[in-house]
Amino acid sequence: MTTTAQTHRPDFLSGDEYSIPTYAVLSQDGTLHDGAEGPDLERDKALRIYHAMVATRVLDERMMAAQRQGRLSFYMQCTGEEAAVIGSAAALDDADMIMAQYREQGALAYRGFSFDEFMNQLFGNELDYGKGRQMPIHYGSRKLHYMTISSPLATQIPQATGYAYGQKLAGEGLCTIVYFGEGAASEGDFHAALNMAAVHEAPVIFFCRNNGYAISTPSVEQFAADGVAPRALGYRMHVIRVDGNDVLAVYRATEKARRLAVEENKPVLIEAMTYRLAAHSSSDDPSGYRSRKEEDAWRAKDPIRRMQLWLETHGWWSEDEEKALQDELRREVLETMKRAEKRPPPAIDTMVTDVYADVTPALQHQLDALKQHVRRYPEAYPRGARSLDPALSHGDADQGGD
Amino acid sequence: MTTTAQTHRPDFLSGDEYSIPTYAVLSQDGTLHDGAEGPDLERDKALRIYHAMVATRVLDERMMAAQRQGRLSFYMQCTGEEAAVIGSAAALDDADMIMAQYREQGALAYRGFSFDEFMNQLFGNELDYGKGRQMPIHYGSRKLHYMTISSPLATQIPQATGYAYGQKLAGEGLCTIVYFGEGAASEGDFHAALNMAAVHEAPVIFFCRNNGYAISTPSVEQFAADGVAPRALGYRMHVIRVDGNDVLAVYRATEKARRLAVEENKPVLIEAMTYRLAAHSSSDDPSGYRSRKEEDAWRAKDPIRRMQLWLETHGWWSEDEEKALQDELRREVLETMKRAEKRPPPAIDTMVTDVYADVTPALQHQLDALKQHVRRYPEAYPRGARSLDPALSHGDADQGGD
Amino acid sequence: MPTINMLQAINQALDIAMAEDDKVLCFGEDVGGFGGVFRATSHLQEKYGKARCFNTPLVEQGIIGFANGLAAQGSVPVAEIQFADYIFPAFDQIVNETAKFRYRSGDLFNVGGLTIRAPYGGGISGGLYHSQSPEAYFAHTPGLKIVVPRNPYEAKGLLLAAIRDPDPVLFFEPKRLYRASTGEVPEEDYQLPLGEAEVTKEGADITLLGWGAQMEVIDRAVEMAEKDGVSCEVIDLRSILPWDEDTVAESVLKTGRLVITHEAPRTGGFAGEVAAAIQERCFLYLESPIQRVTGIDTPFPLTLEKEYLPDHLKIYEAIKTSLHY
Amino acid sequence: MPTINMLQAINQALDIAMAEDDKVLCFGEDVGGFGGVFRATSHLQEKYGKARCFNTPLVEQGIIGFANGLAAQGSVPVAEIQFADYIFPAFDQIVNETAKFRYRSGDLFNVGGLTIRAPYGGGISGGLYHSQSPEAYFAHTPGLKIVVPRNPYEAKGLLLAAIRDPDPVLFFEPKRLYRASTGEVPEEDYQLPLGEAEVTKEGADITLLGWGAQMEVIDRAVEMAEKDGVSCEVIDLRSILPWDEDTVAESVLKTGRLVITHEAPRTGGFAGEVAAAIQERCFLYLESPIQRVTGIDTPFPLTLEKEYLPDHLKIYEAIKTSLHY
Ligand SMILES: Cc1ncc(C[n+]2csc(CCOP(=O)(O)OP(=O)(O)O)c2C)c(N)n1
Ligand SMILES: Cc1ncc(C[n+]2csc(CCOP(=O)(O)OP(=O)(O)O)c2C)c(N)n1
Ligand SMILES: [Mg+2]
Ligand SMILES: [Mg+2]
Repeated sequence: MTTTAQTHRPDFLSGDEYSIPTYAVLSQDGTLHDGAEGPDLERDKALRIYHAMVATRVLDERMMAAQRQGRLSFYMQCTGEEAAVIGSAAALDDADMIMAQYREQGALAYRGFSFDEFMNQLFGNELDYGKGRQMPIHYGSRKLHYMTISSPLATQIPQATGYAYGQKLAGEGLCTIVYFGEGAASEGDFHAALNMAAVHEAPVIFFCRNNGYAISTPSVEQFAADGVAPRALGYRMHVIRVDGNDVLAVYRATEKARRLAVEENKPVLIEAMTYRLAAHSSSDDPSGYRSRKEEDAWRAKDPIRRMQLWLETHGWWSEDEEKALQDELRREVLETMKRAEKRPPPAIDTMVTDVYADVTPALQHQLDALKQHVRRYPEAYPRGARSLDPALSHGDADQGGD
Repeated sequence: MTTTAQTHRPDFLSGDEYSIPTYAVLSQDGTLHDGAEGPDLERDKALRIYHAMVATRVLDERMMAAQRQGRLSFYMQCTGEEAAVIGSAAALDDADMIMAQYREQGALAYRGFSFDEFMNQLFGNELDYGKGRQMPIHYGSRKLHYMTISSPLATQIPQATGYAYGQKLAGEGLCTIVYFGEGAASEGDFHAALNMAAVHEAPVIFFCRNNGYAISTPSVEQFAADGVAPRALGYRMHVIRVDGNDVLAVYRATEKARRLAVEENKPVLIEAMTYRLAAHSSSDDPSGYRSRKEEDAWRAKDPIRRMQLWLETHGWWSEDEEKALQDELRREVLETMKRAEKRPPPAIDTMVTDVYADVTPALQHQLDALKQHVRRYPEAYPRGARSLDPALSHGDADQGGD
Repeated sequence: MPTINMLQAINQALDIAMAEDDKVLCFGEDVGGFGGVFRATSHLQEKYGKARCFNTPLVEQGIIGFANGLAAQGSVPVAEIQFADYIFPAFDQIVNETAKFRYRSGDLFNVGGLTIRAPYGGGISGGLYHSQSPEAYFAHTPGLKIVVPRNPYEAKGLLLAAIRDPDPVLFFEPKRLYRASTGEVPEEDYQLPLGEAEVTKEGADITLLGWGAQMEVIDRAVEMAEKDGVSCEVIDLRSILPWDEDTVAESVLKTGRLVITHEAPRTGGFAGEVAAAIQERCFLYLESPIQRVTGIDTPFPLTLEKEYLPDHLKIYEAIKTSLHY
Repeated sequence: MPTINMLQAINQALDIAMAEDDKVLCFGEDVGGFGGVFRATSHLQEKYGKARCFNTPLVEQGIIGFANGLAAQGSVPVAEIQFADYIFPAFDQIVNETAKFRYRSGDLFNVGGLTIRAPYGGGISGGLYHSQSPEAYFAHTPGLKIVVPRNPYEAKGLLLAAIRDPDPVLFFEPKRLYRASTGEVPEEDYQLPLGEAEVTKEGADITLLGWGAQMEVIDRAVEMAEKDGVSCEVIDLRSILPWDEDTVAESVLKTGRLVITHEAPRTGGFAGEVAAAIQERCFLYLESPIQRVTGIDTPFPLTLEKEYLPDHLKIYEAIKTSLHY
């Protein structure tokens, strides 16, 4: 309801009256900003966060290298945004739902998705929970409450509103966090999602990773406004902007946001200011649209290094531990990659399952015809033919771990 | 670009910090509010506006009555919103493009659409520019720069951004105004349109008629925010809220908005606070969702009466003139209605024209088959059969006046 | 059994589903207190509260996005799109999301609980945007089910089945029949099968196939043809996706002739799919080409709507053409 | 004549159109300075300025809404949708607006200047959302034209024709061939006709019909079949809407057999429309059922993409089946 004051002067607002400040706690040298309050992060939790950040970085580097070697068809890195993604995930209950865009593998790593699980998806082998149907990085985990990634941008945002509304009705005290880029926030689905969340009081945290680019498009060509945060004013939604490379600020803000969402059924918008340090994806080359200098300036704000220094100030971490962790993670990545690469693809029967809850007669018919055809030309379809020969076939791809 | 200050406290904005005031000039008794500046409206223009307002009211009343009598299949009234619609249209250049939702017949009346033209569309007869293809109230006029109405809500909003961008490139100093309801502003197309307009600096005026309802849905169930105006802050767009029943405030605000749009290529959002005094449409009965009392409170703020009193304070209008105008308009409406009702429907050949610029062979074939069928059963298709008999057929429905 | 109209039958189905299962929610534009612009959701908010039956903001892509999320969470949303003509803003959420949710996740997640209701079809002087029959737009989308009832009895039984079905269902309601079609409908709970066509009349000379509001039109044509001594078999397809090829093929193998009718434009309409599949399956048994009696390839008109629609006379002529080929 | 690839041919067409007419604008996600993720719009911003070639915000419904408005105003927008899989958020703007603009206004207004370009199709390990062939979703929409080129020469000539055509055109580009397909292309301006199929190879025994990337697949199958002594006629439909029924019918009247192929799922695919129309028109001349070789009725898979695709072997088998019916 609009119950506003009257004015008798025809003055326009310029749309520029509201500059939303950026909440920051940790400076790059690992100390707190003057006047910033330290977080209530215990050592174990801090290390869990840090491990996930480093693991994500290592995974990303190795897998991008593997992609360059032709071992993997496609890859996308979280590099530079680990604090935003993992700091926020860490502030949640592990049973809260996460609906991510695609660059949030860090949240999954934090929740405990194993390298094997990552690899199985990346290689689309028979152990991939997604049964080899989606491109690399489209992870999902039911047991970790991480919704399977979908490529069409922003579709998950109104879905998150609905999911959270269902959580509210279920009364289990849980919420949903939904991640998206500042580019995806231009989609119509964004508008629908935030407005509906405000109207229907869904316990959802809208977490925008403003990393400056949508592929080649800089944020100045994405919106004229001062970021995404001011949009919250249009929905009467709680909002905060944080330094996205500052894990402590992100953690604290998300913790507070979660309280608003779960205890007061107030949806919240968080805008994390960060930077995509790597290419958009393995198909992209950023040198065509941004300067080395700009990249370097942001590389100097590396969120992992920042946290590392903070941990060191507490005596919770050392260079030796750092080296050991890195070495171990690298080795583990390589080993699991080799394992995953060698695993066979999903059986040909998986081509028609999960379209519907049950395979329809028409689909069964199409599968039968296809199998007959593959049997006629086995050498033309080595992957499909493989599972037709029972001697070669492995167990059930559906096994457990979802 | 986001270049904001830092803060070290995790304070959320509540989304409620910004209450946008309502600009008002004219009070209900026809005098100006204390401290409000009078408009620079000349007598002739004021009377042109007033005539259009009364004509719209009379047309609406008579046509709704005609619908109740079964003479017309459907109708929608502008009643209560004449000041918002006509006050804004009057502040434009007559060559500016108008893209309306459906409840803005007042703007068309102001531009000089004749009752005959209205009637031909309402009855979908052979003189209807739209060739009897759309439901009543889907007017359009090329010569009056009034885009033909389209039922799907909000689609015209991004179209207006594009149209205005084209006007800017053409460099003719024109702009586009796009009208929409506070309900339609919930659509994804709204978000797309405003963001793109801000980024691409299109000379477009987004004019939201916030009339409190979208069919039965009150605005409190449409958005949690204080109206639609605060959304402009999210796009860094100029914005003003006006008393939509105050023709002087609407006129003045739109005049200023046009200057921003045309001279500075700055898109503008105007939110006009008003009320839909009548039913949503002839298919609706508001007694199911709102109180008589609420309606009466708004009826007391009638925008036409308010302007009438203002005109009287200037000595530009009298009760006698009022009565004469009303009588004349009523008579004219009845006469033109009778004329339009009697006119035959468009020829059967119009069924396949305008699908493409030229009738395709396949469509010609379908038309030929249809005509043959209609010839076999002429009594079953009296409208179609009519134009097959050349003796009965009238001139060209395409004639002039577009 | 009480005689009720189709809206009442739909309202009963929703009422039964909501009473039985707390997880069932009904929402959409004007669906809440007002009960929907056609009143299909009348009294549900009173009975089940605002949390389970409510108005949404006016944004179809949001309604279905929200519904997808709810369904993924385990709720059973029944979302209304006010007119089928306005379902297109939600096309991406339906075609790229709803339909592919289970498959892309390897069944980790699904939106099987979702039902989308939308009034469709012409004959009500609705012009371009209150008349469309968009079933074929969705029929190209594996993962969706599409259902169209022809009368109150079917509407209630099919809607209850749709709500409980483990897959997402688009439920298109022939709005021309909302009040016009009445019939005896059991008050209690019952379901009719999805994916199964129904032979509503047996005959020997020719098969007539349709769905929804066209079934009534077929019946009128059949009445005319039978007066000429033609024995007609009539099939209501009921489910457009997955569709019951067996029942149709069986009938055509017997009659050797097939006429298919829908209101939507001919090109790309679902009759094309049926004709393509049946000519393949019944090739040697066909005595004449499969005929399609459909809307013409234009947007839906207003003044000349009668001329546009595939009415009983056009179907009757197609029957004659088929027989005298 | 220089040998270039399809992307270069498309870039040339855009360059020629923009040079010739100030009113031609190119825009879309990453289309500006970067030249598009596939680089189809390379250098156009440098040449024609930021006002005429630019990035848009990431919102497909906005891109097409904006383009509709521009076209109505008299500009000639060429809007890019980054992948055809992402055209669905714009479905309403295309199907309810673009397609119906001229008709609903009685030709007072039209968006005939609009061309929408989108890379489509599989075979690039793209999975569900970088592989779709959505032409059939649009083929049910009177008012749209739909064009699909098969090689660089066709791409340039058809795109120039599309941009200048007085009707809105959806131009689907087979992205698998962007760099893989090369050929001689005149540097100068030329157009190829919309709405006309092309017989790319004459033959007597059977007709093979496809469009876009499938033409290359058909050619491989034909090579195999001809080794068996089968004389194949090959037709590239080129325009899906309006489609050239006459050319196809003429061929089938001669050969008596037809195999149609597309990558999209079978049910509701455009092959169904063609089969339905041709069985009606060529009924007495058909020697065997019209066959469809298509994707199966599932979302587009990744790991088993090869198995999913209607490749030359499947087409070859269909030819044999048709001949030995
Ligand atoms: C609906 C849709 N349109 C376009 C794309 C292609 N696309 C993939 S990622 C991307 C850019 C996204 O930018 P942003 O949201 O800022 O996320 P970031 O990559 O920066 O994390 C685009 C255009 C898509 N996946 N979906
Ligand atoms: C896309 C779409 N969805 C739904 C409708 C049905 N509909 C017509 S008018 C209306 C309400 C519009 O409310 P508002 O925008 O506030 O305008 P008002 O009628 O109050 O002037 C609805 C839901 C439609 N025409 N288009
Ligand atoms: Mg980004
Ligand atoms: Mg309203």
